[in-house]
This record gives sequence, C-alpha cells and structure tokens, in this order.
Amino acid sequence: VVKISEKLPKWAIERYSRQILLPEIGVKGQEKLMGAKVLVVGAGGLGCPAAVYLAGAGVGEIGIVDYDQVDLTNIHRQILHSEADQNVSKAQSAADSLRSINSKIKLTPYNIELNPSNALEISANYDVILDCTDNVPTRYMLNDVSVLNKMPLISGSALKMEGQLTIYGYRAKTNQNDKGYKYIGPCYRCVFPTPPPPEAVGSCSADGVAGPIPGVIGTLQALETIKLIVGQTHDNLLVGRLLLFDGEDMSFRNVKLRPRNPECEICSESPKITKLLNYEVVCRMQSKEKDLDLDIL
Amino acid sequence: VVKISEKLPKWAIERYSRQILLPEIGVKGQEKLMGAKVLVVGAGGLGCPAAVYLAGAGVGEIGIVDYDQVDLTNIHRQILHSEADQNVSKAQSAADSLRSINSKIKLTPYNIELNPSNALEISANYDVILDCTDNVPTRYMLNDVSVLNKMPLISGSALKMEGQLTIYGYRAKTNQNDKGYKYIGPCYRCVFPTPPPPEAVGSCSADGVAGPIPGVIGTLQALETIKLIVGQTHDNLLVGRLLLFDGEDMSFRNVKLRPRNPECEICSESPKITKLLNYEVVCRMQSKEKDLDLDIL
Amino acid sequence: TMEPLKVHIQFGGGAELLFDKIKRREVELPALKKYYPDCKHEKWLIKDLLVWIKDNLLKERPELFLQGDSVRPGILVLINDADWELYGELDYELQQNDTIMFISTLHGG
Amino acid sequence: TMEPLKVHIQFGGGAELLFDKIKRREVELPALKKYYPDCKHEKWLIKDLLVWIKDNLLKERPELFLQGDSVRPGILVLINDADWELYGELDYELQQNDTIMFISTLHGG
Ligand SMILES: [Zn+2]
Ligand SMILES: [Zn+2]
Repeated sequence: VVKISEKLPKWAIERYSRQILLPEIGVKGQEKLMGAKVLVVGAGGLGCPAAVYLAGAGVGEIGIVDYDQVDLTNIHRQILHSEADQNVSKAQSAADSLRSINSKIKLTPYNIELNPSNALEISANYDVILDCTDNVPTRYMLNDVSVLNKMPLISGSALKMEGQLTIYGYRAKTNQNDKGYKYIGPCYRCVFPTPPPPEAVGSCSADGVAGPIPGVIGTLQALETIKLIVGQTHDNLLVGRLLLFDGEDMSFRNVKLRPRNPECEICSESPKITKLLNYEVVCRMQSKEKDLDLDIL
Repeated sequence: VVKISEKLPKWAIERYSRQILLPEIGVKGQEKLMGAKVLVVGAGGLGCPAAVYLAGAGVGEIGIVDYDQVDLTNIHRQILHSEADQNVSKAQSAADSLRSINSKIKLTPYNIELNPSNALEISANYDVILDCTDNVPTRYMLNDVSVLNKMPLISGSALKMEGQLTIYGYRAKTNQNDKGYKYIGPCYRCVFPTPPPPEAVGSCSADGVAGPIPGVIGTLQALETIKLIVGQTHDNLLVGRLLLFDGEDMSFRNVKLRPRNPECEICSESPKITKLLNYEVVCRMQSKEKDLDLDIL
Repeated sequence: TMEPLKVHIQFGGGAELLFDKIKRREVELPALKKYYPDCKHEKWLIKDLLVWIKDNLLKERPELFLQGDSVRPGILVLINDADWELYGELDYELQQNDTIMFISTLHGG
Repeated sequence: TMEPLKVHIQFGGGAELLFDKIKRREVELPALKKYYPDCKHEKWLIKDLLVWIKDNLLKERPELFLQGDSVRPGILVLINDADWELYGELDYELQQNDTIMFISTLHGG
C-alpha cells in the first residue's frame, strides 16, 4: 500500500515504519520530517518531552537552546536530564540524550542565552521555533523573532496543574496543501498586545508545577510540529485556537482566539516594530529567573 | 508556608520542592508518593512516558513488566530505550533509564510475560496497576487482576492519531479524603462485557501510531496515578469518565461512562468470575502480537 | 411536527474507517413513518438510527459495526457525551440536535 | 423580562486565586436597573459584569484582575469558548446561560 520512495533510504522506511503507516504522514511526510529543521528554545519541562518526540520521529535537525545548568529540582519534569547531569549545561545534556535515541539526525546544543543580539541569526537556520521557555520577556522576543523571520511559533506553557498551547504566526503560503493561500494566523502580540504586570506572573520555581503538566504540553508541541511539517492545514492545527488543559480535573478546552490584528505592532502590513527590542525593559521583568531559595528549606 | 515534615528527609523536600509547592501534593502528598508502589505493565509507547514521570515524582517503588526486546521501530515513541538498547529486554532497558533519573527509588524490571499463572502474585506487591499494554487479552486479564486484588487500574490506549484514558476499579474506601465511602467505579467488564471481534482490533505495528499520541496518554496516566496516590477524590479523577483524544485536530473529550454494573461478571457482589481465566481463549486472540513483517519492506 | 430531525453523528477510534473515513456528519432524518412505513412507533429511536446508518452510510463490512440489532462489542455509543446505557440504549428517543458518537475502543500502546 | 440572568463564570490559569480559588461559579444577576439604578442601558453588558464581579466576588488585589474599566493585560476573556474580541469585548450583551471565562495566561515551562 505504501509506495517505496526514491528519496527515503531503506533503513529509514524500516525505522520509521510505525508513523509512515499513517496516512497523515506516509513516505512523503517522512521525507519532509527528515528535511526539517526545528529550534527548541528551552531544555526544561516543555523542551525535553517536545525534543524527544521530534528526535524519535526523525526530524532532520534539532537545535536546543538553554543557558542554564541541570539542577536536582528539575529532574522530576525535565526528562532528558539524569542525576549524573547535575550542573551540566541543559542544552548539552539534552543533546546527548537525544543523540543516544537517534544518531541519524543533526543535533546542535546552544549553551547560551537567546537575546535580541543573537536570536534572529540563530533561528534563521531553522524552519519552526518551539517556545518552551519560562518567562514573559523571552516569550515576546520569540514572537517577534517568529514574525520577523516568518517562521511559525509553537508556543507551550505550564504552571502548577495547568497548561496552554497554541501556534502563532502560521502562514498558509508556506504550505502547499493549505487552500487558504493568504491566510495568516494571529501572533502573540495580536492576542496579547500588552505584557502582564510583573506581579501577576507566576513561575515554576515559586509556584510549583506537577511534572506531567509540561510533559503533556511539550509532547503536544511535538505533535503539532510534526503535523505542521508534514503539511496539515491550519484547520487541523492549533492555529487561531488555544488549548487549555487543567490537570486538576483532566479538563481540556479548545477555545477560539481572535484573528490576526490588522493593526498589530509587529505582524501587520505596516508594523511599528521592525527589529528586536530590549524585552526586559518592555516587559519590566527579568528573563533570567534564577531559582529562588525556597522558604521551606 | 509549607510545613517541614517529620517523615520527609531534607534532600527529598529539596529535590521534589517544585511539586511539594502544589497544594494538591504538599509534604503529605510527597510522603504518600514515596510510600507508593506502582506496577507499570508494558514498557512501550505508553509505559515509557508513564514510568518516567512517576520516577521523576519519587514514587517509592515501580515495577515494570515487559517480555519483549527493544526493536528499532519502537524508539520513535518508547522514550526510555536508546539505539544501544536494541535487542535488550524492554523491562531492563526501562529500569536502567529510570534508575539514572532517580536512584532514590526501588525499580523492579520483570522480563516476563504476565499471564494468568503469575499476574495475581506479582501485582499483589503493588498499590496501583497501569495498563500500558497493546492487546485485548492482556487488557481483560489486567482488569480481572485489578478487581480480584482490589487495586485501581489506570488504563491508557493509543493507536494511529487517537488515544483513550480512564481509571477502572476505583474504590473510595481506600481513600480517606473521598466522602463517597462506598463508591466503586466501573471496571473494564462493566463497560465492555464482551471482547470485540478479533478482526476489528487494530495494532500499532499493523496500523501505525504517531509517537506523541501514546506520549500524551502515558504522561496523563502518570498524572492520574500521582493524583490518585496523593488522595484526590474520584470526581477529580477519570473515574466513570473516559478521555478521548484525537490528535488529528487536537480535540479532547471527556465522556461519561455507565456506572458499575451490579450484575458485572467480576466486580459485582456475587461474581461469576473468581479467578483468572485463559484470556487468549476468552478473547479468541493472541496476546503476544509479534511485530509483523511489513509489506512495504 | 414534520420538521426533519437534525442529528450529529460522529465516528472515532477507527469506526470511521467503515464510513468513508469521515468522522463528523450532520444528518437530517425524515419523519420516521415516511422512512419506515411499517414501524410501530412514531419517533426515531437509536435502533432505527442504526438501521438508517446501515442503509445509508455503511460502506463495507457491516459486521464490524453491527451485531444482531445493536452495535458490535467494543464500540461505545455516546449520546451527547454520555454512555448510551444511561439513556436506555437502543430505545433512546432521538432529540433535535443530539450528538451521537460511535467510538471504537483502542487497545494499542 | 424580570427573570434573573443566569451566567456561568469560570476562572483559570491562576486568576481563580483572586476569587477564593473557586474555578467555576454559577451566578444569577438581578435586573440591571435594580442593581445599577443610574445605568443608561437596559441589558447586562460584560462591562457591567466586571463591576459586579469586583463588588461581589473579588476578594483581594483588584489590580491583578482589573485595569481601568477592563481586565488587566494577560487575562483572556472568553465568551462561550471564544475570545471576547470576536463579540465586541466590553459591550457584549450577556445572554441567558452564557459561560464567561477569565483565563490568566501562563508563561512557565
Ligand atoms: Zn500580530
Ligand atoms: Zn465490573
């Protein structure tokens, strides 16, 4: 039933057979996956499960950015790091784990802080960005990178018992299957033009998180990335929709977001923002949220 | 805010701080997790993510059963196995990976086929069973084990782009927080008294599966297990409810199941079934579904 | 009334493979007596819907969907997101705009 | 009519912390004129609901929920599972049985 490909080597057809069997993927989809380049920003609770399923699926190139080192308190949810990796660079530790899972793909760890002076250049080497970060300034920066570089942004977030997931900056133009040729999905700024007040923002180190929460969201980020790469159209993707997950009672909700804002400061036809900004100033928040010493110790 | 525990050592409070911070877990919940014993049946696409988040959370004892060896076609979704583990026992490979993540817990690999002659005895050492298997006869057997041993069964399944999850055999009696003291949730046989016809049953090797699908379901199995262990009541758990997940369009649905059947062949007050059966005969199906040689090769 | 009865029919878990792989359908059912002149009751019950589905939607291998006058074991029938056993199974009377799902249970991992 | 307006109010993403940690509430709103005699319009709009929530439900730190006459940046308002921007935001007229959700966006990973 499945046709043999001229481009896919026999080892790849065998190794990835369980997903090639799916009509949604097939040989053509596997070729696309093996030709795809994905940048995962953050090798933490979201980035670890996202990257492991992308590596498993045979995504050709995966870049992993994280400036932080592995801490014992990370391990309950950051599944690419083991006890022996404590104090090792998270990007390096993640890349090593991924290499042991799939030696056939290219892995590039970036043991640096993504910032306005390097973000556009680094991400220009990739087709898709996964936002697996943990702070507001970086989320605004990645959105602007996604719009300026015309790359979709698969944005996940998790805190306590809840998670959220959507795709920003989707462009039908880059997908030959998508009939709505001119359709562009909303960007982060279309939906959230103004950053939240700093005192309203929680964090995993201050508020806690159950490990499986980012586990589910990160895994779903990988799924949406795979679907995007193989050419699923925007009505099947979380474009213009936000998935809300509450682990407390296992409720999931797909809610409809507003469309792209024709006046959006960055993704409109005549944008006010044309280069990256100083996001810590814009958001009145630090991006490097260093682990707090906990009162309970 | 969080009180220091007399039972929890300082290292545990530090290591697990991100989940102890959650009101749903706290110090008391962490104590329960560290005292809990969980049996994961199947070290495949569901069992790997389920076990990794249970190990991360510090569940005191995890048993992992699988008679199979790691095959290259497993790796896209069975994230505890690496390329170097090919032909190694899956139970052993999984236990080794989990040990590197958490050396503080007890891990027991069972490199055997769970069958009617050993299943009751092995599972009697545990508090909860996770059904992470891939075939009908084993699912009926695990249900009967769960009822006969009075242990809840956290049952996940995945195929192609879809997944399903629920908890069978929940007993409020064992949960001091649960007001409905006598409540017992349905078992698998309450909902599905008759096995499906063999020709209607699909499998990952014949029909394919996208890696993140069992990834999501297995991760959610871990979350429900954690919630169950820390004493969440049945209205917050997937008891009497089935979660349906369709990755094709990222839709999730919580549907209401029928209650326990007072005439159920195994979980009623006067059961017809009082010991394990020959499930391959009952279901007219083999449980060892050996990987098929694919036509496409 | 003679107003056609509109119901949403959904298939999942592989059951859609028997129905041209279409997971969601909206169907309009005519007056029951018009469709089944010999029928003894007035309103559409789920058992009538099963026959209608077999006659109108089922493309192949009906034994993978029906067994006797009900659905085969392993297919869960849901009426507006609840197990049909809570609503009398085959004898449930369809209401305007009901969503009836047929979900094949999965066993893979 | 004088029938009270019943709406479902839900909080999530941490917004519930400002409301006694209760995520789901069902509230009955009296006739608008009874509650706000000086009000210029007849029917409940979301902007009236925000004031009502502030007066009746908000326990602490109102600045973490409201800013000016609207919700603060970073809280998504959903009317029956759709972004309120699709329905005129503050000027949307509440309907019987509407579900209004206030979801604080998450930034952790
Ligand atoms: Zn925009
Ligand atoms: Zn039963």
